[in-house]
Amino acid sequence: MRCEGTYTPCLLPIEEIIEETRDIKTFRIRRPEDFVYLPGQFAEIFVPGVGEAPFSISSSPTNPTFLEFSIKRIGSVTQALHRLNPGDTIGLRGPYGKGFPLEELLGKNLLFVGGGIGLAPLRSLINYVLSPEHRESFGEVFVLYGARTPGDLVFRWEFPSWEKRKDLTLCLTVDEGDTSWSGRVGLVPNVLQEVFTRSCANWVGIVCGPPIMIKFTIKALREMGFEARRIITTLEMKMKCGLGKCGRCNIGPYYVCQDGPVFSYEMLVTMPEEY
Amino acid sequence: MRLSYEGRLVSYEEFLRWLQASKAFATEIVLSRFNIALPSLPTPKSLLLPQREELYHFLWGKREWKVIPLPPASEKVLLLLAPCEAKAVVHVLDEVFLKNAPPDSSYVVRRENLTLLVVGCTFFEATCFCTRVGGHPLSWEGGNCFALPLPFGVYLEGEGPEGRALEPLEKEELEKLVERLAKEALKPLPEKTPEYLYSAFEREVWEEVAWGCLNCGACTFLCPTCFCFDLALEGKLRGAMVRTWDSCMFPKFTLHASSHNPRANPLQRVRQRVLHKFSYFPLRKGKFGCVGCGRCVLACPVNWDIREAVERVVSCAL
Amino acid sequence: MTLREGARKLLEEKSVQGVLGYKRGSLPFRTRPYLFRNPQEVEELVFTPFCGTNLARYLLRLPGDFGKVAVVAKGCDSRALTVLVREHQLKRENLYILGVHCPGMVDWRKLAQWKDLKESEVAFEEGTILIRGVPHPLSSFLEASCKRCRYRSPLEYDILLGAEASPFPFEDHLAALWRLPKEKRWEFFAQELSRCIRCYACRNACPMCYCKECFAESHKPLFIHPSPTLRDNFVFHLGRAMHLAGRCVECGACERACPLGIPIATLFLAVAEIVREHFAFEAGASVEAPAPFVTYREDDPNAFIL
Amino acid sequence: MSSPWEPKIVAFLCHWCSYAGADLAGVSRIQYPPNIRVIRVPCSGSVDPLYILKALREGADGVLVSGCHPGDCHYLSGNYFARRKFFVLYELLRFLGLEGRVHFSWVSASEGQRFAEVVTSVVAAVEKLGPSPLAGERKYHDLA
Repeated sequence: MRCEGTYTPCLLPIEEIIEETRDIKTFRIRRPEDFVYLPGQFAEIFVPGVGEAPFSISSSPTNPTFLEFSIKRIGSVTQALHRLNPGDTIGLRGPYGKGFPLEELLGKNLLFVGGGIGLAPLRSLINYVLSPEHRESFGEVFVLYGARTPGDLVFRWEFPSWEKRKDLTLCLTVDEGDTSWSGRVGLVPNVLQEVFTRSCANWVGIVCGPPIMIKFTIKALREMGFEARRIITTLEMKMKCGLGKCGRCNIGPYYVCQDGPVFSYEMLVTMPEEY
Repeated sequence: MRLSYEGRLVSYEEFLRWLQASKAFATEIVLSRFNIALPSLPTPKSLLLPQREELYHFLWGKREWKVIPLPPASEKVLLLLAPCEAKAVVHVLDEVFLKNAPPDSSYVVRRENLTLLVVGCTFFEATCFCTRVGGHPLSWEGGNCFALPLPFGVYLEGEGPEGRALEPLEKEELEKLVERLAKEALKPLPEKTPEYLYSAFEREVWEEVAWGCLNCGACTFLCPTCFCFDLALEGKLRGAMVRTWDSCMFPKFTLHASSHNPRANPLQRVRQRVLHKFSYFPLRKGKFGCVGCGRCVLACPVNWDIREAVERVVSCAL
Repeated sequence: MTLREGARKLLEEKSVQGVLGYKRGSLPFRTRPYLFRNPQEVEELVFTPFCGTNLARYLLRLPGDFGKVAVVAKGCDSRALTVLVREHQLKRENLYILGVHCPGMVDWRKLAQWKDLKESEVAFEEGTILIRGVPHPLSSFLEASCKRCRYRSPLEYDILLGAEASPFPFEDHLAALWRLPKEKRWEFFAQELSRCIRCYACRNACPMCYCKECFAESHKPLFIHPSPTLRDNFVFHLGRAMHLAGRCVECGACERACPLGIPIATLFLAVAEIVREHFAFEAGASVEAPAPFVTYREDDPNAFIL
Repeated sequence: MSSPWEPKIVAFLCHWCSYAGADLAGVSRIQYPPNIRVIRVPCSGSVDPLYILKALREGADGVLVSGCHPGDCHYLSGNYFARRKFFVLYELLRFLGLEGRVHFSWVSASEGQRFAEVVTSVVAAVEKLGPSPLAGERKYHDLA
C-alpha cells in the first residue's frame, strides 16, 4: 500500500464491528486496492491520539472487498479500538511479515490447531484454502479450535459455513464448559491426540494460540510423528516498525516482523528461547 | 578501501578553508584530534537517525482525522568521521535503513545529502578495538573522501581540494605510520565468533559477564551502530508520531501488552546487546554489528567492558 | 588491619557469603564494583579515590536468599545503607559494613587532558594531587558532591578500616548558583537539562531508585514522552528530585554516571539542602528521625502559600 | 490564525474546600479571569508533585494547587503533608529560576471572594512571566 513516508498510515473508516466475545471484536474495513497480502501477514493499525500496534489480518486475501482484524482488548491501543464505532477512522500500514509458506503447503493436508484469539491468522489461511480458486491445490483440512470457555470462541458466526463443507473437519473444544455447551471439554493438546487419529503422512500442522498452548501442542504433534519442518507456528513479539528496523522483535538472527511471524518448528528450535 | 598512497597533500590552512566553505560537521572522536571549530555530534547516528524525529503529524479538525506526512528536512552536509564511525554508517545503518527493503524514507534523504569525509587515525586510544572487529584505522570503506592529519600537512584521497603529490620522504613517513599501526593493532576476533557466541547462549558464564551492568542505556545511546528505536505518539487531538532512540537495555523494550516480557531480567538484556552486535547481526548480514569505537567502554558508569564480555564468552565456547 | 585483610578474614571465616567492593577497571583510573566470593580474589580488592559507584545499588540486586554480605562503605554509602534498611529494602543483620574513610572522589574525566596518563603517574598527598610529579590542588579534581560532603567517614559500620583521610575545604557550588539572578539560573538549567539523552544512567546508578517501574517509563499513566525534549527531561529530573527529597544521601553517583557530564546532582543536592535547612533532616544520618514526608509540624514554612 | 497569548493555568482544587470555594465564586457571580482549568482532587495531600510537573509538561503556563486551611483538612492532616511536599517543590523550582509559575493557596468553601482574588493574582503573576518555556505542545496548534 502506498503512502508518503515509510511509517505514515493511510486513514480508513471502520465499516463494521462484529462482537466476537466479551473482549474480542472483529473490525472490518474496506480493502484498499493496492493492499496485496498473504495469509499470516500482519498490518499496523494506528488509532489517532492513542498509538499504533501490529495485528494479524484475519480475513482471507481472496476476499477483494474488505480486510478484517480480530482484536482482543489488552493494552491501550486495543482498549481505544474497542471504544470505536463503525464510521470512525483508523490508520493502516502494511502488510508486513512473510505469511504462511504457501508453496510448501501445496498438495498437503492441513491440520490447523488454534487457541483463543490465535484462530485469527489461521482463519485467513483456512478461508484462503477453502476458496474455490485454491481449494484444489490443497488436500484435506482439519481444524481443531479451543478456547477457555464457550463464550471465548471467536468466529462462531462463521463455523456453520465451515461445518457444512465435506472437505473440512471442524472440532471445537473448551477448557471449561457451561450449561449451553454440549461439545467437547478439554485442553487443546490433549484433545488433539484424541481426535486426530490419522497417520500424519502428508499432513502439516499449523499452530497458533497462547505461548503455553503452542508449546504443548507442538509437543503433542511431535509425539504423533510430525516432522519438525511440518509444524508451523506464529510468534508474537513486541513490535513497533513492522519492517525489521526498530529492533525489538529480534530473536537470534531473525526479526519476527520481517522473517516471521510465521516460523516452522524446525527454525524455532535453532532460535534462542526469548519469545 | 585501504590507502592507495596515490593521494595528495594539502596544507592545514587550505584544508580548513575547504571545510569551512562546505557545511561541515564533525564527530567528537574526530574533533578530539583536530583543533578546529566545527559543530560537533556525539556520533554520526545523531545526524542520520536523530534521537527525536517527528515522522508525521495528526490532528482532529472539521469532524475528521487528518494525517500530515512530514518530508524530512535535510541539507547537504559534509561529515568528518573516524574510520570506525564510517563503518558504522556503511555496514550497519545503511544495511538496516537503506538495503533492508523497504528503505526508510527519511533516512534515504538524509543519507543522500551526506558526504562522508573519513579522517584516518594515527594512534589507538585505550578504548579502541576497531581491528578486533575487522576495521582498520586507515580504512575509508564507504567514505567519499579520506583525510589523514600528518605533521607536514593533510594527506587526502577522493573528493576534496586540489593538492600536490607526496615527496618520497613524505611517502616514507606515511609508510612508517602504516607499519607502526599494524604493529600496535589488536588481532581480529576468531572468524567463527558469531557461531561461538550463538552456541554459548545458555552458558552460565553470562551470569558472571552480566553481573556489573546497571542496565542503563548510556552504551546503546552513544553507540554509533545501535539503531533500535521507538515510535511513540505525542499529543491527543493533535500531535505527532515521534521516532526516538530506544535501548535493548530497558525492561520495557520487549514488554508485551499482555505483560509478558521475553527479556525481563537484566542478564537477558545484556546478552541481547552483546549477541546482537557480535552474533545475530553478523549471522544475518555477514559483518559485525560493532565497529570497535570504544564509546560504550568509555561511557559506562561502572566500566562494564564489552571487549572483555565477548572474549570471556568466546573463550568459554571454544 | 587493611581493607584487604579485613575482607579476606571475613571470607576465610565464612562469616559472609561475599564481599562487595571495587576492583580495577579496564581503563586507567576506572574501578568497577565486584562481588568477591573467595579469599584468593581479595588481592584484587582496591579502594582508591576513583571508587565513586555507590555499592548500595548492587546490594539491591542480590538474590533474596543470598545471606550475609560484607560491603565496603564510604560516608555516603553508609548513609545509603541506613536509608535502605529503614525502607525495608535491606536487612541490617544481613549486612557487614566495612567502613572506610573517604579520601574524596576524583573525577577521572578531569585527568583526560593529560594524554596517556598512567595510574602510577598520579599520587595523592595532603590536599594535593601529584600528576607526573607536579602538585595540583585536590579540590579542583574532586566531584562537586564530594566538595560539599559532611560525612566522609561512615556513620554506620561494623568495622572501620584504614587511615583517616586528610580534610579538604568545603566548597558550596549551590550557594554560588543561588546568588545568580533567576534568569541566569534557568538559562543554566535549561541548557543542561536539554543535553540529557535520557539513558537513565543517573537513575540506575542511584541507590535510592529501586522502584520496580519508574514513572519515567510508565505507559499507564504516561507521565513523559520517551524523546528527550527539554520539557520531558524537566519532568524526569524534577520528578526524580522530588522522589529523592529526604532520601538523597548526596553521594553524587548520578552525576558520575552521566555519560554527558551533566551536573545533575546539583538538583538532588539542592533538595537535600532544602530538607536539611527547613525540616532539620538528613537522609541516612540517623536511624530514628522520621523521614520528612511522613511527618509534619504545624509551624512548617507557610509563607509561600497564598 | 494564532490568537494573542493567554496564560493557561491548571488548578488542582480540593473537593472539600477550594472546589466549593470556586463554586461559590461562580454562584455569587464574582468575576475572575477565565484562564484556569480546574481539576478536582479529593485532598491537596493527594496531589503528587508529579501532577504539577506533568501539567507544566503538557503546556500549562502556570499551576495552582489549592486546599483547606491548616487544621481544616477533611482527612485531618492531608494538607499538612501536602505543605511539606509543595514547599520542597516550590523551593526547587525557585532554585531552577522558575519561580512564579507554581502557586499554592488555602481557600475554604466559604471564601468565594478569596478564590477569585487568588486566581486573579495567579493569572497576573503568570501573565507577567509570559509563556512557559516548557510549553512545547503549542507548536502543534498551528496545524489546524
